[in-house]
Amino acid sequence: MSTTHEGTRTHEAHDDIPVHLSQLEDVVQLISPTGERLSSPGFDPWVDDVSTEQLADLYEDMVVVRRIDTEATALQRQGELGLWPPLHGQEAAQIGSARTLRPDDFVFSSYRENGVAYCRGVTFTDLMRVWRGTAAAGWNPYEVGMATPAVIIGAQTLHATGYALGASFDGTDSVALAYFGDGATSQGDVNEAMVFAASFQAPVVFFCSNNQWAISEPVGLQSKRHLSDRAPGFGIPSMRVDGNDVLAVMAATRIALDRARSGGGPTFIEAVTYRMGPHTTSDDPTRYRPTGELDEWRAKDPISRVAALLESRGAMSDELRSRVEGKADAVARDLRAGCLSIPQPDPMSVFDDVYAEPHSGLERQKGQYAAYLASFENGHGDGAEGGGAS
Amino acid sequence: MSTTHEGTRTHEAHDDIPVHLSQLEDVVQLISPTGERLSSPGFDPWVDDVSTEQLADLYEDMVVVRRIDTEATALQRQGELGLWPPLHGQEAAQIGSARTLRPDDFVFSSYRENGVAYCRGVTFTDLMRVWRGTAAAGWNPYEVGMATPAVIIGAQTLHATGYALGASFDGTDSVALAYFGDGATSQGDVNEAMVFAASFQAPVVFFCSNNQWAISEPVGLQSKRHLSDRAPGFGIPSMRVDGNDVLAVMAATRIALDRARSGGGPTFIEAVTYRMGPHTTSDDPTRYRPTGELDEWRAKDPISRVAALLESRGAMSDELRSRVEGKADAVARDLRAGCLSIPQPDPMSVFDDVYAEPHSGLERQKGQYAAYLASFENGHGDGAEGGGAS
Amino acid sequence: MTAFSTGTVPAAGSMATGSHEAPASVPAATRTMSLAGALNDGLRRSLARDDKVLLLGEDIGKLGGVFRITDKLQEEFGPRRVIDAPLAEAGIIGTAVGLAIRGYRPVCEIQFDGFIYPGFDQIVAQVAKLHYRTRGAVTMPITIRVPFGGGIGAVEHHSESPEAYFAHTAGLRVVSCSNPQDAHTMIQQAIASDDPVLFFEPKRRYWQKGEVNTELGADALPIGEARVLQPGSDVTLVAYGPLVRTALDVAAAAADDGVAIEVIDLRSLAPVDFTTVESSVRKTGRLVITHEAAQSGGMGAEIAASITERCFDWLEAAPARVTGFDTPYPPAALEEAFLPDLDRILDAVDRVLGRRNSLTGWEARA
Amino acid sequence: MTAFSTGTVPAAGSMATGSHEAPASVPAATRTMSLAGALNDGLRRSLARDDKVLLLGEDIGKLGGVFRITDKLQEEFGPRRVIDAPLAEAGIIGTAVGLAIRGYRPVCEIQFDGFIYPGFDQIVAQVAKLHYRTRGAVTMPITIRVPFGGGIGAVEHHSESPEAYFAHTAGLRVVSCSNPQDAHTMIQQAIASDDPVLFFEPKRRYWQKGEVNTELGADALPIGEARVLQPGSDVTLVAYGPLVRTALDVAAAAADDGVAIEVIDLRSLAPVDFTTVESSVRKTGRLVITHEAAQSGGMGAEIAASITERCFDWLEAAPARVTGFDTPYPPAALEEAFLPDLDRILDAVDRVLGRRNSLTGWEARA
Ligand SMILES: Cc1ncc(C[n+]2csc(CCOP(=O)(O)OP(=O)(O)O)c2C)c(N)n1
Ligand SMILES: Cc1ncc(C[n+]2csc(CCOP(=O)(O)OP(=O)(O)O)c2C)c(N)n1
Ligand SMILES: [Mg+2]
Ligand SMILES: [Mg+2]
Repeated sequence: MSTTHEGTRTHEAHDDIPVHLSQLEDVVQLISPTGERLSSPGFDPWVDDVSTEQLADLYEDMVVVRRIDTEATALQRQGELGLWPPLHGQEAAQIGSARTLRPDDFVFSSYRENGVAYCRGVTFTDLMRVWRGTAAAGWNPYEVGMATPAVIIGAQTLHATGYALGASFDGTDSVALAYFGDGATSQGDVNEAMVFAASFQAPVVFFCSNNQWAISEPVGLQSKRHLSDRAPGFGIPSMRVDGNDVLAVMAATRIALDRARSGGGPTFIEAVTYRMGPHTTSDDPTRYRPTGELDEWRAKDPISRVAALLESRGAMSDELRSRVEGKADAVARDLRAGCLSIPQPDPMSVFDDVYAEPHSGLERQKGQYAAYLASFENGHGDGAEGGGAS
Repeated sequence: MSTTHEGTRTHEAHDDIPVHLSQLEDVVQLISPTGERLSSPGFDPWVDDVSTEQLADLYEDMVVVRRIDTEATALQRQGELGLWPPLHGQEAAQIGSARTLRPDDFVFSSYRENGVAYCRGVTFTDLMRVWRGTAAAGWNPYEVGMATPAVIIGAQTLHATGYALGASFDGTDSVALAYFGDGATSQGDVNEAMVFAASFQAPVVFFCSNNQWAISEPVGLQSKRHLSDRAPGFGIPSMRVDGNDVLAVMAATRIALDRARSGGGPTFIEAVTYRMGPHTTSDDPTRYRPTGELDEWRAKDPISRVAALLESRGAMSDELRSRVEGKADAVARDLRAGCLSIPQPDPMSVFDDVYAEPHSGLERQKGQYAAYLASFENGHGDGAEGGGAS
Repeated sequence: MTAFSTGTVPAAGSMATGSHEAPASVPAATRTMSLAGALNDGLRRSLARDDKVLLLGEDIGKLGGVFRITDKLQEEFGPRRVIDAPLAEAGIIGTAVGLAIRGYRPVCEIQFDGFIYPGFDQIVAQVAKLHYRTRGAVTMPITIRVPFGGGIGAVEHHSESPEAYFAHTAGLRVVSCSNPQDAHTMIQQAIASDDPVLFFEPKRRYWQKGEVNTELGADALPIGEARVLQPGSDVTLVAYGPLVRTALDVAAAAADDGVAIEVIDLRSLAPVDFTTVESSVRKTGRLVITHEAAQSGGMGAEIAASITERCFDWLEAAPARVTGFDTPYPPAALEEAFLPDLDRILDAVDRVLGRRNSLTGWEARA
Repeated sequence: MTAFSTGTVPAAGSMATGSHEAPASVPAATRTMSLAGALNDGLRRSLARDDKVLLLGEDIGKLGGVFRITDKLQEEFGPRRVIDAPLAEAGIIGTAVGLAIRGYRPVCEIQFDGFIYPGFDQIVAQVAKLHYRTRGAVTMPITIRVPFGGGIGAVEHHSESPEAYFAHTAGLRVVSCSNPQDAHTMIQQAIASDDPVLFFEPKRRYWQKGEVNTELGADALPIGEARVLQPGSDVTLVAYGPLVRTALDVAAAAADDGVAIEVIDLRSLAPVDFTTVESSVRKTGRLVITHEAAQSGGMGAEIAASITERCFDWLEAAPARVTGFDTPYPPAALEEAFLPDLDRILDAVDRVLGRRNSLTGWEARA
């Protein structure tokens, strides 16, 4: 195979992506991977009020959503779900941010924020609908303050901006929080969302879960700079935090929410974390993940460091352990039961909810299809094998 | 009229746009508005070689393209052109950048870079075709190293990135230069172009002519920060120069070209200038332009400052003046003649060049239309008034 | 649909067989308006009626839009109701989606037809699908106004007819007005609809004048219904937007020739009011459809196919389409060749009537 | 079109009336391949044949694409020929436009049908129009590969059929392959074409196997032509992409019932090879068209309308369409209801045959 571009001087192959971008540098960290409480003057005050009990609750949440992940993955392997996008490794990023929100805030997420959905109070049945393939989305956004997840990468960031604008028009101090991945930052929509949010000073928080990968593409292919470096050029202040550190995430989110609530406009948060599982249950990361990378990040596990911190505070009791285990077991049971309880939709429901108001064209198709289905009962079904006279 | 959002605390009306953004601050300037040669250590070396004679040539170019603008506007007023987008005020930005390019570089522009087209050697006839409404584009891009202008705002920035990538693959040191406006920076395409250019380290220069307005929208509506602040977050170095200063523009463009040629990847240049005319001949800027703004910018005219600098160097002779006037007069004559010489296209040519290879569907439509036209000669034309038996 | 009634007015039926000009007896609230002016007044009324209505677009504020459709509305309602947006169509539509989720009824202006494509994803993947996706929990009462069509001598991207893309997209409603009265009522109906509406405005008819009953409220013809503008027994001629006026001219010319054309202003392109077209074609047995958009896969294809399904036994000839060619919209000097006009439509009328000299001969030769 | 011939092979004619499985006498260069494998091999040959061919897309490098269509190609040709692009479809298409202007022949992969819309503007306003805009000076030999259609139990946006949008866009060519042999030759033909080609791959047939003559060069059926897969005199059944296999099943079932169906694999959606469809319908007098895309404004509308124009006097019944409904693509549990299948197509066959029990009765009642 000959190519014409041997000796090209400017183009560099992708494997020269600066390694430092996949490392935890330049990040705010309040809990070290080994569980030490580090201090960071700008951030500490925002989590001073987090008591050891509350830390234990956060620990519980993280264990629970990891268990949700494990159970859903198992359900997928057992053929009960069509697909599951694991959040394994991103528990601190999801719990630390979602637990700082008020019920009247509104979340706009991607498909991966199932831990956030748990925090918002989405039922297990609703959580499973999409992945079981029975509905395009699981829950009523208004009941939980969380939009149905966007599959089109980045689209939800503009929705969050619009929602935030509306909330400010309404004179409330509700905030919209948009979750998206590192890969999403390359999409026009996400950049336009920053333009609009800055222009309108909309009370929106852009929460980027930089889990190092967009399916098989490393973050260095999307950006040569830290993703948090992007926002200031749009006029949006940003923070880069250890996304595996639940307190750092919490502090950053609180700073951003406070700014938004008090009229300071949008903030961008890059939570540096790691997708420890496959992109989805359909993915095989061994095709692209460098050896050793997973182990490296296992050492930075978001849950074990909180456990260690609790331990160091003498709060990691058997009682806590068993409470958390019990809760996780119960959740797993409820999740499975919720999943299996989801009924198959009626075929005729394929026509439901396309429009809010009657639509003559669709009504006609619906009528035709109903007549067609009914015709099977009238013996038309074997028309195929010779039901009618020609 | 009652509204629900009285008392909203976060949303600020657009009239609070920071005024400084429309001012010439934080810019590199090598010639002051009054014609002084200012020094700027990082930029001076890049224009040290520009002799007084060359400065006079640049002066000539600017006068000529302003005359092109005046003549084309007149042609439009006289009904000879359908539309004209004046470049009045942006002469230094266009000449200073375009005159630094090599023939083997490639320009990707918007509709307003008619001065650039002049520098690239586009004939006057070709320059006028689009605006006379006889063709979708005027010239063969490969003959002049300039793509046909993009009307879809920002689309050309991605084309420039792709072209630059191809040029680097080919082992050349040709550079692609993309012109676009301040308004264009809000489009997803322009931001994606920065993502791709940075990721591929493509030899492309992003040249943003910040003329303060996108039709009626002031630049402050698009961005709360200097536009040049945007690029670094994408990993692209940027410069902000006085776009009415032909030497500053030239220096910045040379720096960017040199970086691109030597494998340093993309650069973003914000040329701060002003659209002294309407958006196009269809526009009425008095509906939105603050009083005084035009006068303020007249004082920063790009041509008069070069004239003053030449004057101070004793080079503004009567001979130069009359040479330049003569050239401008000749160009205006040629432009008008070129414009008026453009033939009306044959109706059947509406089918030309849709595809590069034969297309059965279009061939059929073409045949039908030819038969239809021919039918008028056969008396079908009065079918309307009763030509055929029913 | 939110309440939309501001007074009693002549029954819609009285419009149904009238021309697109004023009905014979002019009611009290009737004023002469251009189509552009009617849209402006319709928008003003929608803004006044419902605080949740917002306008969002490029240059719609101080400038009043490049066609002045939003003229003076920012002055009247303030910059929070009539919002100049940054220059990005996906941004405009996506922001409108978020506003709609929050309970607003955004009206987006796309400056020209050819600039809607950067917003295409947000329209077809979000606006069109959110009600379905959320199983009815979220409505998308978004109106997307698009000045469309050619005939104004413009440069590229300023004369396109992209309606078929949206009519093929489930979840959207697509309409087009053809006269000041409809412009006035339909824009208000579109904004009041809980479904997203692509609202195509025939830009070359913006300055066409007509009588407008400004109080036509609940009695107005529903937005989804076609209108028989002129009855006729020989041929059904279906048009919408800019070509409705041309279609009426065709009918007048044909009448001189003894051919009675029934002219239908389609008004709604999704859904199409096939009931009205069907009953006309069952009467005439002949159908001609005209639009500016390219022929292949245009609205004409759907109408021809559906009417053939519904009226096969009534048809005397294959439905004929008179459309733009399957080319990009040409430069101004060629738009006369490109655009369907009186002669080309009359030629198709001849064809469905089986007359000599029509393109039927060509078809047979092909 | 750049030269594309690597050897002499059986005349295309021998394929024209065969099934989509291997022809009876298997030539030397024939191998059993999946449709996915055939595409992979076709891409490999295109890369090897012409240095200007580049692949550009998300996850196409090390991963080989989510469907592994580009498996091992980056390893073989290097990261400058097989390029993982940042996650942005407009960026991918727009970059390809620039590469094409520079003389390259980019092949873009869109990961799933539903992700093409962010690139829509670059496709319809740039890729489709640049040759016209530049009066032929610039060619756009870009191939845009799109795995499309449903039936794989996927989540939203992963099962769509957006082909009609592109078939309505002047300047583009649109094709779809239905079997490994066509996948292998058509992808190479598309890449060799100087026009932009939207290349729709029937993702639920990726793993369908068949015999592939890998040396079918200049003798292959031209990319713009339809193929009669099975002759028949009673009804013409037109399908493309994923439903071709279903159509063959329909023909087999109908044959048992004494009905001879002529199955046409359309292959090219823009332009449509109406000559082939027309001569079939003039023989059978009856036409059924099937596709997964929504009915309104889908390919079926254009085919029904055009064939009615061309074959009005030959038609015994209105052309029937069996399509997806005018709804968003539904969740997996409902796709069986949504997708045209054997029974629904047979029902339409009954309808055009005027049989009792078919929906003809319903139509009359409606
Ligand atoms: C517009 C669009 N293009 C492509 C895809 C296919 N896709 C799904 S997830 C994904 C990667 C997203 O990466 P990132 O944003 O980092 O989020 P993560 O999956 O890592 O959470 C891609 C390319 C999509 N869903 N939408
Ligand atoms: C996608 C798109 N949207 C809208 C327009 C309409 N339009 C034409 S020029 C223009 C303003 C452009 O402003 P800017 O980028 O600052 O360039 P300038 O005209 O000032 O040179 C707009 C909105 C367009 N051409 N393309
Ligand atoms: Mg990621
Ligand atoms: Mg500008």
